[in-house]
Amino acid sequence: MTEALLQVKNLKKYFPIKKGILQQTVGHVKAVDNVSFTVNKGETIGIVGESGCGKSTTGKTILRLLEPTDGEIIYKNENLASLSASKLKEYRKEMQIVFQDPFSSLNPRYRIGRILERPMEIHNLYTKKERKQKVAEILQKCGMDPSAVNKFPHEFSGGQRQRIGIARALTLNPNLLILDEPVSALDVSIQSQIINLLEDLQDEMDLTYLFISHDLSVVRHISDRILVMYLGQMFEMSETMALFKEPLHPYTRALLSAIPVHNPTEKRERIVLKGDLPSPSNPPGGCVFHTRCPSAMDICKQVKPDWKQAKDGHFVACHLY
Amino acid sequence: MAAYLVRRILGAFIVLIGISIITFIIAYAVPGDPVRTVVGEKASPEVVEQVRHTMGLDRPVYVQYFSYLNRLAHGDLGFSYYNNQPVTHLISERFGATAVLALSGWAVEIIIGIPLGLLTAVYNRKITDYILSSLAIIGISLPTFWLGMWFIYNISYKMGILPIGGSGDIKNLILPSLTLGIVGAAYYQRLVKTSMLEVFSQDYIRTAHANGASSLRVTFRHGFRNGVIPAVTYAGMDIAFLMGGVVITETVFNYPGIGQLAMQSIQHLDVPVIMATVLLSAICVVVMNFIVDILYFLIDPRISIS
Amino acid sequence: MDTSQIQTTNVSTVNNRTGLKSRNKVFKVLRTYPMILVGGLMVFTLLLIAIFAPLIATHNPITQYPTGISDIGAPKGPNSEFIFGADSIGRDVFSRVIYGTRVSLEVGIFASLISLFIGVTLGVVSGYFGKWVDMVIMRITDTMLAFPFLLFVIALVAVLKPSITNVFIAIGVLGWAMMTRIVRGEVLKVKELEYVQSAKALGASNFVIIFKEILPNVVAPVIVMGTLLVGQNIMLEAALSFLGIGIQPPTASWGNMLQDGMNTYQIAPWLIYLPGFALLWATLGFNLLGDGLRDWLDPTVGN
Amino acid sequence: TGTDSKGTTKGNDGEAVKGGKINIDMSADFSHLDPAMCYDFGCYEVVTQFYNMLVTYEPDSTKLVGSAAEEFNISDDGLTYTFKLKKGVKFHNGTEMTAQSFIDEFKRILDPEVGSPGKGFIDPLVIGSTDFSEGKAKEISGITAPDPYTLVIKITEPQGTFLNVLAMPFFPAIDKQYVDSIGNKEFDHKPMGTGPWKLKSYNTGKDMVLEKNADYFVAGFPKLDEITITFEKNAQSSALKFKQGDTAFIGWNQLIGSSDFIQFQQDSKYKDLLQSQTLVSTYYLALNNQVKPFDNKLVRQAVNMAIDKEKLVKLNNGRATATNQILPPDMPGYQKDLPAEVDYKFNKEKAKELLKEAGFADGFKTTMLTTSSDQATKEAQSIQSDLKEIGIDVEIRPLSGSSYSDGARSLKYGMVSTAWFQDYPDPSNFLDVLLNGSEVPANNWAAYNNPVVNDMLKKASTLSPGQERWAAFSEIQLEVLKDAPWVPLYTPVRYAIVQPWLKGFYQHPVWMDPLQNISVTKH
Amino acid sequence: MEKPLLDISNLKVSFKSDGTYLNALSGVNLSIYPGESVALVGESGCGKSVTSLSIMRLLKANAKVEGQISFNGKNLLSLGTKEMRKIRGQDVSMIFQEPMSALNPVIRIGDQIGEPLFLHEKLTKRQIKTRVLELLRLVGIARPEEIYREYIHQLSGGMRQRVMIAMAMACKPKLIIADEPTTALDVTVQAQILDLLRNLQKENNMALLLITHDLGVVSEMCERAAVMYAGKIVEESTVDTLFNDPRHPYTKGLISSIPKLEGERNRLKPIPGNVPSLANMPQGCRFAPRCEFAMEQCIHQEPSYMAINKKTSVGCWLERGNNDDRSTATS
Ligand SMILES: Nc1ncnc2c1ncn2[C@@H]1O[C@H](COP(=O)(O)OP(=O)(O)OP(=O)(O)O)[C@@H](O)[C@H]1O
Ligand SMILES: Nc1ncnc2c1ncn2[C@@H]1O[C@H](COP(=O)(O)OP(=O)(O)OP(=O)(O)O)[C@@H](O)[C@H]1O
Ligand SMILES: [Mg+2]
Ligand SMILES: [Mg+2]
Repeated sequence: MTEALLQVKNLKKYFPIKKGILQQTVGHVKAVDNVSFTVNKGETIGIVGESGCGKSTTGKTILRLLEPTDGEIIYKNENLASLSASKLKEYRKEMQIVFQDPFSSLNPRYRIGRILERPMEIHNLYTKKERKQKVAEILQKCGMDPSAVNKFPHEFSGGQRQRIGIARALTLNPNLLILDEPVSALDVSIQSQIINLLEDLQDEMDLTYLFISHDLSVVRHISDRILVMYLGQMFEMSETMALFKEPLHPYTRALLSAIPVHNPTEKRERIVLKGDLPSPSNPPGGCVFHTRCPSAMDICKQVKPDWKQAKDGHFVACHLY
Repeated sequence: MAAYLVRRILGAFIVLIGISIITFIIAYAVPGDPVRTVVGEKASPEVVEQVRHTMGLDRPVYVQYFSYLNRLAHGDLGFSYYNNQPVTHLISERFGATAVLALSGWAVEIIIGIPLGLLTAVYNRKITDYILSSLAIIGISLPTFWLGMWFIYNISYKMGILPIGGSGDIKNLILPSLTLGIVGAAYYQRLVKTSMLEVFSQDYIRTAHANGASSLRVTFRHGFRNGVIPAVTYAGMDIAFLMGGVVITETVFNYPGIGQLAMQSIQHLDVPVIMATVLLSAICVVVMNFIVDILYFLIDPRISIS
Repeated sequence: MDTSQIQTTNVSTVNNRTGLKSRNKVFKVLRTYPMILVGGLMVFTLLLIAIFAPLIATHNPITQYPTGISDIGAPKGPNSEFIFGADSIGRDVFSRVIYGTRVSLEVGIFASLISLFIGVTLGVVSGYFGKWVDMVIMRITDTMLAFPFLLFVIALVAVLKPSITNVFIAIGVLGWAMMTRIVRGEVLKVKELEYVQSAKALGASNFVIIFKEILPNVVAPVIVMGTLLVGQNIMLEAALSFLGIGIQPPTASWGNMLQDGMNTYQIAPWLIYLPGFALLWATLGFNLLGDGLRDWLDPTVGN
Repeated sequence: TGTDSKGTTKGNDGEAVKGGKINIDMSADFSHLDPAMCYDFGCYEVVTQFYNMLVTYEPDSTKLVGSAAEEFNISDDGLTYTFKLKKGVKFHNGTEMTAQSFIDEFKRILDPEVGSPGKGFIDPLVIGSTDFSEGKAKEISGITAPDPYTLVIKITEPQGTFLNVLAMPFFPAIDKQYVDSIGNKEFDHKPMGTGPWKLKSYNTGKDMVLEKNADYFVAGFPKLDEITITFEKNAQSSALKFKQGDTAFIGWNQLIGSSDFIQFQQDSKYKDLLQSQTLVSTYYLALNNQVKPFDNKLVRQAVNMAIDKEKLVKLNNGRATATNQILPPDMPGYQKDLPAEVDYKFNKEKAKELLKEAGFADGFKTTMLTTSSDQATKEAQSIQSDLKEIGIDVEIRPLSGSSYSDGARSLKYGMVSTAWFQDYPDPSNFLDVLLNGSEVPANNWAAYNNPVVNDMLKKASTLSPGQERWAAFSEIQLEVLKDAPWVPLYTPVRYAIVQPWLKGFYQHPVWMDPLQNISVTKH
Repeated sequence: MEKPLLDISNLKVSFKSDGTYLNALSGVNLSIYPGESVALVGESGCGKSVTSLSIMRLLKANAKVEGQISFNGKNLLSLGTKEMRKIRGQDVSMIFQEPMSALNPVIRIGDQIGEPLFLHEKLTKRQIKTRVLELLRLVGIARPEEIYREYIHQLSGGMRQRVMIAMAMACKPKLIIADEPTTALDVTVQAQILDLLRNLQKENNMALLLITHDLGVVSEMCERAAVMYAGKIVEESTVDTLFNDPRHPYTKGLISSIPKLEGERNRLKPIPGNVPSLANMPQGCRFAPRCEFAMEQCIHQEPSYMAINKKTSVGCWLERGNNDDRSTATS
């Protein structure tokens, strides 16, 4: 039976918008608005959506890199959202994050060895010797030569840096890895190397992934379940194959159809959305998608749709269902 | 924009309060007895105490500070300990002179600095750049007072073209403003060069070329405005520099302005005047910064929205 | 798993800020940024002069030689005894300039260190912690920047009484504002970088993040700024001495030598040649070095 | 008796032109223009141009003659002074000067609100002065005006120098109505008196223009129409301006800069234009007689012998003569030949011996306060290096303005390098003012307090001017010199340089320079 | 057959750095016919932008360019500056990747779009304005009058790219070079922009050189595609053939390393290793160190680039044996 590793309940993260003479808060960017989902042990959840829809914010808030505005993050029966900093440190070992930009994710001042030992230093784990050994092990696991420890980040290519970034996240033997667009900045030929690496590591180390990406084909490839977000809100969540076979939400459909397919023989019908993404500081009322939705109804302008299960394990927030 | 303005004014106001506190503290800490300065060397102790009381110098510090603020608010800067003149009178007489000097120094900076910056940027790493940049860096490294003395001796005395120090005429202004401006010009040169080079590497410059614009047009129509924006920001801070620079320039050229007054009042421990000159100079800086911000608004459309 | 060969080829956008190990790289930097070489050599000679001043100086810098002035008190020009002439009370100009190097460097460097220390501390705190801490520190910084610096230093030195220590304390204590701004800006930039976020995610404390992740990355602008500051401070000391409130006699400083010379330059121009040249040399050296370092270390300067 | 007469100038033969304007420089702005407030050389110069005292000095001499007073009379007991004022003397605004004009100024001097430094010169000496100043009386009982042109001043005890006091610029005629109309503070920079010059314009710190008082009560004076005084702090610039012919002279309290003086002297074109005047003044080093180690007479004598005064003269470009005593050569009581035991000649060996004898064989550390001018620091450094040779380490502490005088009065410093210029030509102005124990710390910066000397001073002060008085002060000086409380350094010689086309310029030994005598020749 | 509008032959570009020259392009051949849309695909750093900038002669001063680029019969590389300026913006125009930085932040949008008109067509101010408004409408901007007066930072990403396109279209050029025009955009917006670009190109019969690293975009937009690797074109073909019958191992690798949007989720088949840096170019075939079919010959000798049939040209030793018609491509 699947065992829930992490439960996110009604998570909200609002960024204040300050204006006026005294910089009073005049509103909020609802970067993450009422997001709930469960991550089971060993699975990969994909989060997709367009730029600015709150994917990264969700990831960072779960790790409390950003303080959540509201909601619960339940991990091992403990609500991380209300944990003190010192207690949080314990849990931080078990959840790690890998960022998108391989160039800013490693401190250019330190050699790779230092960078990889640092997490263990912070948590006072192992002796010096053991650390070095551990670093070598992990590097090997991530497909890098252990001699890399003596080099500086700039001496590596983007793909290699991303491997090092992943290695760093793994030094503390985490359970959960949040991958914030780990392959978006990479070339396709390297991207596939990293994806394979991630799949291997998952098998080997029994990892759970929260995989954030805007690239649907990558998400489809790696995820067990997918969450589609739009303007900070959950639009649809389902088992991957089901979602691609039969997307329910008009937005998901548009998203899928907008992807240029690299096989010219299978040209598909395309739904081109009108207009641009509304400003997250001033989202439309009702369903936030109604301004661009090809099948918008009157009710969509007024009422925000509920999050409901349309099919078995297939959730959607849309008045059509 | 209105909200921004108000906030900006509020910020400036806080800075002014800070300035008044700091000047007050400094003035308070000045060694020597201001009362003695007023009554002279040989006055009897009773007279000294009497005058101390009249001047309010026997009250607690904070009371003195608040009464100072209160008087400030009424435009009353008190009387000079040294020669009994109302400080407002002393300052207003010299302020105009200093303003003229600072502005013309500033003009020198701009007139020399910006074209030099443009030239060195356009001819980056060419011989023209090397020569002009070397001159500029020597300019920055020149001691102001040295330059001033050199001007006086060679141009005023030996060549006899311009008057030796003093004020009142355009002729009196030329050498001091050159002295003041030459050092600063080099700063502008560097600033404009750096930012022009950065602008030249921007994509929109490539776009302009791609549209078929000539180099001249690219430099001036597409690059210049973006390139001078940092120079505009600097202009605000520059005022602080100029207000400091006038101390030396005015001393060398015997130019009766705020700087000279400040030096003199520091020598005489003329506390009200010290406070007023420092305060006034700082106010100038704050006001100029404010104006520059507005200017910035006008030049750079990106700011007006956020 | 995939058998990707891992070859460590250099990425073309090499970040050449770090890892200068081989001599070749040093040469390369010096060749690309000749200002570093020229400025560095100029500064280096000054350091040598300062260290070996007693060996270089031909005379005691504070002894007043009766042979140094004429009967009516005119200083003697360059001659076999005083190669660069004597000053208005008969001291050897050359030896004073040599010893003055010590004073100028001392003031320039110590004052800069004080400014650096205050500026970096406040800048890091302000940039890292943000919110009201930032607000307060930035307001104070604005206030400091609004003061005409020279005037402020003069007032402070007058209050503290002129002495070599007080001069660099005044210059140093007042000169931090620019540094604070620069460091804060830099910290704001670095703070958002992903490696800092990673460190946070790893549970690193603020202390560790500031000292291990952020500080090493603001070192470059601090070094550049610090170098330029040394030049500026040397000039500032000279200006203070010129106004009569800097280094006090008989200690020789280029500034007070120049001041002495200014009063007599028409009959004894040698009094301003050597100290003036030394001052120019020093500020030029530090400016060149600083500019060169900036070109090299600061990627925002286009090249 | 006429107050003003022709100047003693040399070499200016051209024919004088009527009227004309000249420019002169002044090294600093005037501290005060209110006669009640003015007590330094700078403002003395200008206050005396706007105002007239009752009496003044004859040109080129120290003899007092009437100025606003036609004639004066001192009663035989020396207690009553009667002045007959000139009639028809008008203020610049047309009001007539009367005896009340003087009484009003005396009242201002005594008024604590005004805070005049001149108060000590007449309070409590003048009868009723203390009562008035304390507000117990509405009038000064000792000063009366029997008629508008007669002024009578009564003092409590005979005072040989009282007439000299009255010649000080504290006590001219003022127009009370005018002062009241603008207030004391305004009056300090809007002078209005009976003097030869009127203030035409005044830009603080920049320049001042004096305009001829056409109604001046001495016919034919002043000779020029207008004088522009520019405040030029830079001595070299002043010299350059003189060379360019822009300014009429450098003098009148404006010192010729050291290098400029050397240049003028070496240049035959300018050498002949120099005029000199030995001042009645002494530059000295006050040793702190009450604090270790200077409380030891041997140490003080050692310091006296260690300093090379000729070198100081050299540093003054020869514009000084070394001195060995307190009174300047032109002061009555000066002794040309001092007895050997109080004439401390420059002798380093002897000085070292004395120090050893005093128990300071290894020397000691001390501080020296000096003013912050370039010349002062130069001399201080010379003294510093002299003392270094006998093992005394001196730290120079230059201070400016009132921090200097406050420092001196604080008696915190081992030595104070200073100078005294006469207020009036009487030896008491040196010995009594500077060395009386009652003047510690006000003017007696050496903290010298010798009961024997104090006693002698008290007796001598009642003597009226004349040989007896001078002898008494000579004796006091010898007594003082035995204790060696000071190191007398030198007597300054003031040089002025005057354009050849200028007539009537001279330097006065006391203080007033003759702007009204100056005229220009065709050139 | 028609004469090509643009004919690049044996284009070599090298950059001076530290006294040595690094070859960014080593012999690129490419032709574009009037009205045709051609894609140039390849991974980051393979020289796509350098190729496009060489056509416009906009490379930095440290570049050394050799070879021939003939446009309408004129060799662009030997034109004078003035003549070249006439071609830029009028005959050939460009669309850049980052509209935010490619447009001037302090010049009003209308004026920027009008710039090529001002430079190349003798029009009055009013005429320019009318034309600009027309262009704005053409690229689908709703409030042209307002947008005309606004600044670039006031627009969203998609709108900015529309402005860029309007500017490129202003003088109705014969060729538009679009250097990754949609990389910075979201998928839904990208779809809009690609639609727009395709329609405009077809309607105005302009040739389009589309530079991209996204094979998906290629297949939707272009008729022909050239694949670049490390400064060389390794394969060129019609789009259909390229996807259905890739010849070069690199092209094959690229296609197979991309996750599919349909069908089974099989394990990806990555190309091993990294793209070589300019300074360390392999001697023989540049792809050899990463190529699973690499032979001894590949390591030592560079394969020549040649047409193997009417549609396809390839530079690979594997194809030497089985090319259909044995004519070598222009070398
Ligand atoms: N620190 C912050 N302060 C204010 N607003 C923020 C902050 N961080 C993010 N936002 C806003 O929150 C929203 C969601 O941002 P987020 O970075 O989570 O988006 P994303 O889905 O990760 O986008 P991308 O694909 O571009 O990475 C955006 O509108 C963004 O502007
Ligand atoms: N001015 C230059 N100086 C030195 N090298 C350069 C210069 N411009 C480009 N290069 C190098 O030339 C090579 C090709 O660059 P180019 O910009 O054409 O790549 P690209 O294919 O457009 O890649 P991307 O997809 O990242 O835009 C790169 O290795 C790059 O570093
Ligand atoms: Mg994100
Ligand atoms: Mg590119």
